[in-house]
Amino acid sequence: MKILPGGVCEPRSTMVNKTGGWRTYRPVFDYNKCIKCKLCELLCPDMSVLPRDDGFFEIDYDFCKGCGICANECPKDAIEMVLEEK
Amino acid sequence: MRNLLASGHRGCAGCCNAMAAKFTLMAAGEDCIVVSPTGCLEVMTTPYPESSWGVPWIHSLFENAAAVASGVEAALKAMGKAEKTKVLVIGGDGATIDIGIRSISGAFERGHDITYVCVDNEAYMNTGVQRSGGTPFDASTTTSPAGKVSFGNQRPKKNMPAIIVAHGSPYVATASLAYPKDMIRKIRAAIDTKGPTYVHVHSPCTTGWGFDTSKTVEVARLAVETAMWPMYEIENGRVIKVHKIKEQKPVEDYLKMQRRFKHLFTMEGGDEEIKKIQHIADTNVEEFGLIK
Amino acid sequence: MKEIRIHGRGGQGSVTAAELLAVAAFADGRFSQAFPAFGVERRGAPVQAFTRIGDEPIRLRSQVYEPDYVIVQDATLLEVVDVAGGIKDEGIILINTEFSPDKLELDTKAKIMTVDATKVALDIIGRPIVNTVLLGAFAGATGEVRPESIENAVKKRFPGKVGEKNAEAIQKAYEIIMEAKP
Amino acid sequence: MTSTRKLAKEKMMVVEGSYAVAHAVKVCRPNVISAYPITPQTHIVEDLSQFMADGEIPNCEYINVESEFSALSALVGASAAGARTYSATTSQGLELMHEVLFNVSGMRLPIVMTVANRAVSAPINIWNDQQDSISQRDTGWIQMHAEDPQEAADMVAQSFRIAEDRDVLLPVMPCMDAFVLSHVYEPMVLLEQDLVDEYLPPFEPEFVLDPKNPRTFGAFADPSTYTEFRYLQAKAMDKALEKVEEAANEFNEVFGRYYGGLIDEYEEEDAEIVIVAMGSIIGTVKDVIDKLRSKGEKVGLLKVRSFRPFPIEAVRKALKDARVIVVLDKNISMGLNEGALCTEIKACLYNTDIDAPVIGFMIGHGGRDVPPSTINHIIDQARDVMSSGITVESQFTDVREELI
Repeated sequence: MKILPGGVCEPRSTMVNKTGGWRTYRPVFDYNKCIKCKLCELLCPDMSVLPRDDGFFEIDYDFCKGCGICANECPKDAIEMVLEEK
Repeated sequence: MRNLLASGHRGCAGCCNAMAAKFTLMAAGEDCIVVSPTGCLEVMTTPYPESSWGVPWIHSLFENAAAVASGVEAALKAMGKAEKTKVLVIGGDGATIDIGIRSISGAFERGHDITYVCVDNEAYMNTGVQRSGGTPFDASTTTSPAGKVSFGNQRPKKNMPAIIVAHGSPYVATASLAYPKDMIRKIRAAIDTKGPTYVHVHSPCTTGWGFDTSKTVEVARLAVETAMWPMYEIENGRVIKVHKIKEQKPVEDYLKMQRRFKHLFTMEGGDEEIKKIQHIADTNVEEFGLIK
Repeated sequence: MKEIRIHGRGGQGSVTAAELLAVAAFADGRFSQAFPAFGVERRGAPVQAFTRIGDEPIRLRSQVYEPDYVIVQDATLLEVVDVAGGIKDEGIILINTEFSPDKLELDTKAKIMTVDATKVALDIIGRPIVNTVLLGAFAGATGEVRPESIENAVKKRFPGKVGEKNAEAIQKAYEIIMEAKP
Repeated sequence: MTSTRKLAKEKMMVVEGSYAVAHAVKVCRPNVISAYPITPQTHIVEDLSQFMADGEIPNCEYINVESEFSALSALVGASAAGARTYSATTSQGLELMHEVLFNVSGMRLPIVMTVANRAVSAPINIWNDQQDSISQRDTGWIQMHAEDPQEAADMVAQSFRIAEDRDVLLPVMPCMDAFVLSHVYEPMVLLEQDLVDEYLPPFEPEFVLDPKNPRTFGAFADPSTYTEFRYLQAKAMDKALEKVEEAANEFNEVFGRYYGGLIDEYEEEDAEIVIVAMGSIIGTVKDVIDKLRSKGEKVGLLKVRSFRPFPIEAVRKALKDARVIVVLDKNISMGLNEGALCTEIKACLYNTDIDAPVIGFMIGHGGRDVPPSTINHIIDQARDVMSSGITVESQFTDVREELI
């Protein structure tokens, strides 16, 4: 790294910082219950609910901090928070 | 839509600021420039040399974001880029309601074409939950703690949207993280309105308010459902739209979820205080006609 | 180098007079400098302005203590301000008044000259604006600037009819002084 | 080289110092000007707003802000967005900007802001001294002092050149003494647009706020990088030393006027007594020196033009043969009880072979006039030091004992 004048940063460069390690509980989808409403994707504060080609979603465990908002807000209880096994 | 706020930021799990910034950028799109004052959002998204921002973004100081934004807007105008690129501020309640109010007042009086989004989590969270002008009545913070002879913050929340309305802003709205689509629509409306516009977003903070990280949206929703946080839109000084509540919930439902109000349920006389808070909610109902 | 001090009241255009004098002197091929006594005086209060005229570029930036010439825009100032203060013995004090110099009691060795600039201004311009008129008299009294240069400076500053009238008044005041000169 | 001016009288006209500065700003083609009124800087921004009202500054926005704090803050945003930016202030206004001053230099934004040097309250006083800008010396701004209004105007163009140089990228504060220079009328050359266009290239910063290349400005630096940020800022100041000289030399080539680069010297070569000073006092000192020289007295002048970066090497070279060094300061560092320039001069002579005594005189506080007699009196004391050594290292001048 070389410091640029004034400390200018490149966009979206926090992607190098894998915050998945912060997690205590991990969200796990039950695709049988999921209705693809996209609420989990919308509400995720860590942008770690990623759409799949089939319309379902998956968790980006590199970044998910395990806050549980997705599970709490899921209208179909399709997301379960499971204790991380370290 | 590509997320214009990237993962890897250092916000707490369940962070309201990250959600607010994400929704704001969903409304604004790529062709904008964002100014942020000092605060949680700034610190957690830009630890040098990293940045979470996918749009051009600048931080200068705590109290000058609106002035910086007015300079950005003026520069775009002078250099012929103003028509398409939108200038936004995303700042916290301390930076907006307290220390930055002079520069906001100036920028709004001058009529710059900017949209200011206040992410109001009702205290100085970046420095450890100190009281701000946005802290509600009876909330316990580290500088307005509840104690043997105090129920916490003894002043009502400063009515910042009304102050902005008094500046002649053509569009002022209140929004909540619990209603992201409504919030995105309002921010888009603000951006599309020429002149200085303002959206004040109620943003529960898991750390500062003391609730589980999974409850950010739930607490936000309860604030609306109890009428603690009225949602409305004001165009050119007139209320044009109000978010109606089907059935007003008692404020206890909202208060009991949060550590900052815990003393109201344990201290003698707390029930009287809760009545006062209920009165605040009921006044909101009356003032804005919140009940269907 | 010659130093000029102009006394007036706030609103009488003392600073403008100092500036126009500097403009005229420069037009004559000399160097000049004009500045106000920097104060917080409001309209009506006694004020001063200064001009320096020399043959070399002027570097000195202190105030004027021993003027060669003094211009007094308003004889009522004689009661409240020591207009002769510091003036060189061989200096000239030019005062706007209807009275002749011998009627004025001023403790100075400097020469006193008077001109009824207010009357000239009222007769020609129609308003009692004396700052420019006095510069015409100053040109006559001191020979430091040409009256034409004063007139040109004033006409440039106040284009159109106002400037023309002023120029006429300047010429008149110049003539009055030249006639009064021994 | 000592200051030289081709006196092109046909190009000169009698204008106010503030007007000459405002005109210089205009021909530098600024994109954003912000202004908050404060005496005695007001004439500059009033003249600029008249230029705007008359449509004489193309591609420019003029922001009437609600405070000096916002005046400079607005320029932070504008400069980061790629605009050439200008403001002017003084005294309380400058002090109100204190926090923003650090921010601007840390963000390496090449803002130019004229300071009409004025005393600082309390007691409130609108007149000239240099306490205001001197008190901002550690904010990371290049700080230059003009001796007359022509230099103050010319310094605006030089400031943009220095500030925007990619090896520098630091804000510049061209300083002019309040009233003494800002409100004086004298014959001056108004900067010619074609020559300025030749002298000052357009502002083309490498990094700008641009949605097509969405970079982040003003990130948060923790202890792992903050030191390096400060180091690079210091290096840029070092680089500015040569750029200040370069800007002055090239200005001379294009316009035929030179006032010194980092410093200027006057009758200095064989001088036994060297007066060191900044700002509008220079002219009066030169007049005094001419009189003394005509009597055969070896008195000279070292004009410090660039106070930041401080020209240590140039000062050492200029003072190497002096027998007494006399520093004039229109400011005071309370508690040290001497002026900042005096402290700097002493500091830069330490660890050298120069062991001439340095004496400091604090003059002209809050507009107290400095006539030639005061300078003569100071030189009398310097002669005493030459013959019998220092008794007082630093002192006030012209204190009215009867009031104390």
